[in-house]
Amino acid sequence: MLASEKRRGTPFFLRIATMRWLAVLVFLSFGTACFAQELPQRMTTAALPAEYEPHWVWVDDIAFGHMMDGRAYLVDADSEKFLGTLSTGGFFKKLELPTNTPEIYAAATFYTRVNRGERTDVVTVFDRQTLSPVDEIVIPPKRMTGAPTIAHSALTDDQRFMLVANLTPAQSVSVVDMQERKFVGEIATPGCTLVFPTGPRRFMSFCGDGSLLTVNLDAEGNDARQARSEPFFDPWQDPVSVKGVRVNDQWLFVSFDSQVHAVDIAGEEPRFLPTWSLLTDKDRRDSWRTGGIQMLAVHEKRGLLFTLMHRGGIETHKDPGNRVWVYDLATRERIRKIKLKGAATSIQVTQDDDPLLLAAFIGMPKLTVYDPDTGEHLRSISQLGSTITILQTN
Amino acid sequence: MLASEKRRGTPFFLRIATMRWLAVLVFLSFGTACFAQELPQRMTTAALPAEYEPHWVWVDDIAFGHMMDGRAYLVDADSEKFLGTLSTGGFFKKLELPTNTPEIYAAATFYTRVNRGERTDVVTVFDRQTLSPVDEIVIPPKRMTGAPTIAHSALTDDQRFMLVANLTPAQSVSVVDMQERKFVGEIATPGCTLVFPTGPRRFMSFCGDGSLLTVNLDAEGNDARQARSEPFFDPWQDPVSVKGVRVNDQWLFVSFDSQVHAVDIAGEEPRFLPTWSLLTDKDRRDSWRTGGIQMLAVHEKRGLLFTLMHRGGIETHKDPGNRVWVYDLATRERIRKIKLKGAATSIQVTQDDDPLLLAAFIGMPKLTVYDPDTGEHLRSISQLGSTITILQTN
Amino acid sequence: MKLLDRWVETRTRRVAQRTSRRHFVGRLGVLLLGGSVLPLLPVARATAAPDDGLPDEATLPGKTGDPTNCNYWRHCAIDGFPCACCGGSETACPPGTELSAVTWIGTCRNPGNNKDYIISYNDCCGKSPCGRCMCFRAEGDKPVYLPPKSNDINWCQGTNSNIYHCTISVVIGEAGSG
Amino acid sequence: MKLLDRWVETRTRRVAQRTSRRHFVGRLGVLLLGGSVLPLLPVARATAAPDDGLPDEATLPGKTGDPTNCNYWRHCAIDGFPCACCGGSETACPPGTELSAVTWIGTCRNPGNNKDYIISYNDCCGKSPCGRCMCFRAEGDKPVYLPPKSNDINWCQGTNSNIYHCTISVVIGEAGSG
Repeated sequence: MLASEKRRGTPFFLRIATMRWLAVLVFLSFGTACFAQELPQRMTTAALPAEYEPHWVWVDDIAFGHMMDGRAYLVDADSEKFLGTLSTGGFFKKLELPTNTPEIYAAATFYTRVNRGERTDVVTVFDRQTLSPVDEIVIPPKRMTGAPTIAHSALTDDQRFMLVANLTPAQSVSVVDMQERKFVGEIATPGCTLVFPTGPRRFMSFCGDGSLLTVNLDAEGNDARQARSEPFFDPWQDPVSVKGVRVNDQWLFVSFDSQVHAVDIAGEEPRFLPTWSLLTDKDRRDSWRTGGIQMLAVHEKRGLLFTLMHRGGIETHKDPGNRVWVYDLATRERIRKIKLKGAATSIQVTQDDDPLLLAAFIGMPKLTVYDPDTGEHLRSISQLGSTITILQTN
Repeated sequence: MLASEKRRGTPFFLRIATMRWLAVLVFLSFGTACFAQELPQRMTTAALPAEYEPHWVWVDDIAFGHMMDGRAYLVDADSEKFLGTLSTGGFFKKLELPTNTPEIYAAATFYTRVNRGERTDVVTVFDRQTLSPVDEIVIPPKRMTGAPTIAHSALTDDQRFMLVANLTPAQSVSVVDMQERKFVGEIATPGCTLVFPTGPRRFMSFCGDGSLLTVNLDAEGNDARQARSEPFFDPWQDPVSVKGVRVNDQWLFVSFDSQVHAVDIAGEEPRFLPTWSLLTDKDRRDSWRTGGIQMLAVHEKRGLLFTLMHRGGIETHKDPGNRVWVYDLATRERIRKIKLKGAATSIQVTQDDDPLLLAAFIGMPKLTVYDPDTGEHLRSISQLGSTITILQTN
Repeated sequence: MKLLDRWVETRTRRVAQRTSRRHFVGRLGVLLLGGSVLPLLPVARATAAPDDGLPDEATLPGKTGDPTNCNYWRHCAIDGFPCACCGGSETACPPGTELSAVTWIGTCRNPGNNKDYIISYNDCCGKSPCGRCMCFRAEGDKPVYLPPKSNDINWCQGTNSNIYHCTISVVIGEAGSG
Repeated sequence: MKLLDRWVETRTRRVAQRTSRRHFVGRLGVLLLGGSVLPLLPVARATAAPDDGLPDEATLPGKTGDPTNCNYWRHCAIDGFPCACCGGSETACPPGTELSAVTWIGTCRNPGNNKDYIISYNDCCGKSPCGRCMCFRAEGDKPVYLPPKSNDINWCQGTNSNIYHCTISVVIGEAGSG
């Protein structure tokens, strides 16, 4: 169908935009209307609907070779259509995708001379329909940089405050009020790092002794109360990876030895559920292990956990994998093994009733799409920048 | 030899630097001397000699996919050693390499938010030994951007003034006094573009009617006198490419039909020498043609012209070639045909008595090195960024 | 040279106008959100004509009717990324990019009726280069001293940002009719 | 946790000092031209020892003695570009880059004497990433909540620019001696 759509001259997604959501199409006219008849073809600028399709995916590109020019690509994992680009800026990690406002947020770092000069860190607000930057909030030039995770920044569950992890190497969190469009303040989190939202006005950070720091914000976004848990693992024995995934009121993390640590965040204090292993004894003998950049994904409604697997020693805990194993979170049973078409460092699953499994390898500018039920490779979307890291669905 | 040099732990070029030119090695010490004995290995920062080897080549990378992060790489075409990087900035075209001061100049464009915000154009002054930026001069934000040529900027022959071509699309030239480190002014060159130095305080630009505009600067770098030549070719009939090369008191240009136009610049006004063809009748029947980004090179002392050739119609005048033909400029005879190992869009020749022929293809981050006398492929230096354009020797 | 002179003159005036506009809207945080009014390219105006005669693109042979393909008939002088691969189409800039006001002009033959058409290659600007479907065709391309005929020039000019993202290929009239 | 606490405390103090220094020298045009005085990394100081015992690198097997190769023995926990491929060496930053003061620490076995050594992986900063000889090894690497043991952190910190260019691998002592 796409091919025939294409031939009629108007791209599929543009027609969707106009027909289904009556989205704004920004027409750049030629000065005055009287030129219109002289110019048979109008030049326009495309726009997107306020509500995205569930199979539209943000593909985050840190542009490792040119890290001050990060980008995110919006692609339709069904039609393979490339929908648009966000130029997100330096040291790009991930987008924040609020559901209560047609906006997208991204923290970024800029220098007056690209790689040198004066540093400025900002949160940029993009319009979800036009993909244009519409506002920015300057934050302290302290953002934590390096390999991206989903926890380098976050929105509180009420979507009011954006949290940005800092490391200078002193550890802290910048709080930005996205409603008032202002920087609220910096919360010191000594010995603890990254931001995992755990409630309307609450987040937690990972500490070096294997504990979690919970920070409660007041109505204005200030640090109201901090509480530190008991250590729930030994970081020198079997470190828990920070590359976790949230499923409802739990955060799931996996240790280097593929032990699942589930943290219940329903209450004021995190509760640590009994650990369980992704591996059988035979898996362990065969050296199976989780690895990658974004190595866990969940389908919330179905209660499924997807893990990116490879074989290797402890020092391969960040290596790509070409297997995805699927677990039923209720029974903790492995229900499926999927063989990917190639190595992947990131996996993601769309959250709709007819989900897609998505995979990407940082060394290959391509998104691959699978059926999560059968493991069948459905399609690939290529020419996506240079170094794909986090995959984000709506 | 290189291999054994390498194994001793100190890179070849560093040892050259210390032994042969007594170059400065900038040692970053550890606070106080008393730590030295505790730390067996000193961490240092390498530096280069004030005078470069004749086979050291600057490889300019416009970083087309991330064009605000241009770079230049210094490589030793003998040892294959990578010597250093300049982060030159946005819309990078080429370096200026004065011989009277150990500095390197590059014009660049910056935005406050990488791809958006406020634009600032500058000439950056780099130190030739440390490759650090040591100064910058702000110029009007009007630099001509697009596919690079050697004529997007230039130094006057006395090396005092740097000239930067502007296109907004109004055409002009920015003059920068590199001795006083200040922007002098902008010279309007309506209908004429690019800057080709033709004397101590003189340059010429190509005009749309096939003529040349000569601009004479006064002692302060201001526009003292302009003179426009008669048209010397018909740009609608057989356009002359601006991708010329200078040999002593001549600028050599080649038309789309491979006619050589030599412009004598010894006098106040350019003198147009009789044209001659690179092609025989048979070559023409076989559709041989010059093409590429930097498609001409000369060895001045030997009086040799090197041209990058391929087969194709007039619309292929920018296509890569895999042949280099060598002409004796005194006799206008073709004396050699060299078959390259692959496609090239840029060629260059070192100017010493034992020259090397250099080639690069914009689609492949690699510099290939040939013997210009035998055509023998000597070596390749790979992993050089993304989109190599101009090759510059000293 | 009349055409060229007029082109340069008009551009010079326009850039002067733009400069103050940039200072007004160009700073980040007050970026314009569409609705720009762009003046007509004089070259385009001179040759503009209705395109009633354009054959249905679905009937064109091979890939000459597919704007995501470099062989698309209107791409005959493109040097860059077709916006149809970047979130736009052959006539639409991708979301969040700004249409350049000035442009270069090519002449391409429509394989459906074998007529030549004037194509305006307008760059879409302000985001890092799209990087998809790189096309390198130079039919009728001239050196940079003939700017309106040169694809070696970054045509992101008169825009809030001069960063090149992709190019659209718009039919502005039949060749020879202007 | 004593080691980590001390590390964090020291860094915090240092960053406060650095902030004013950055404001003094960090603007373009007054970039520092070498001669920086960097404080010693406490982790390094604690374990530092003379390297008289280091075997001649020329005698090491395979590529374990070649700092431009990812199998170089000191690169066992590197995640990035070895400076030896970028115009520097295993102990020298390339020209024009700035040595990071803070760092991560690995432990690598020298195949010449089978002894373990503490390696400091200092990043060289301030130029666009080198992009050559990408190495991805993570022996002993820990998550980012243990910063001095993590190569997932951009260690271009306390420098005038935080852009990562490449990494040197410097022996700072025998393991277990500190």
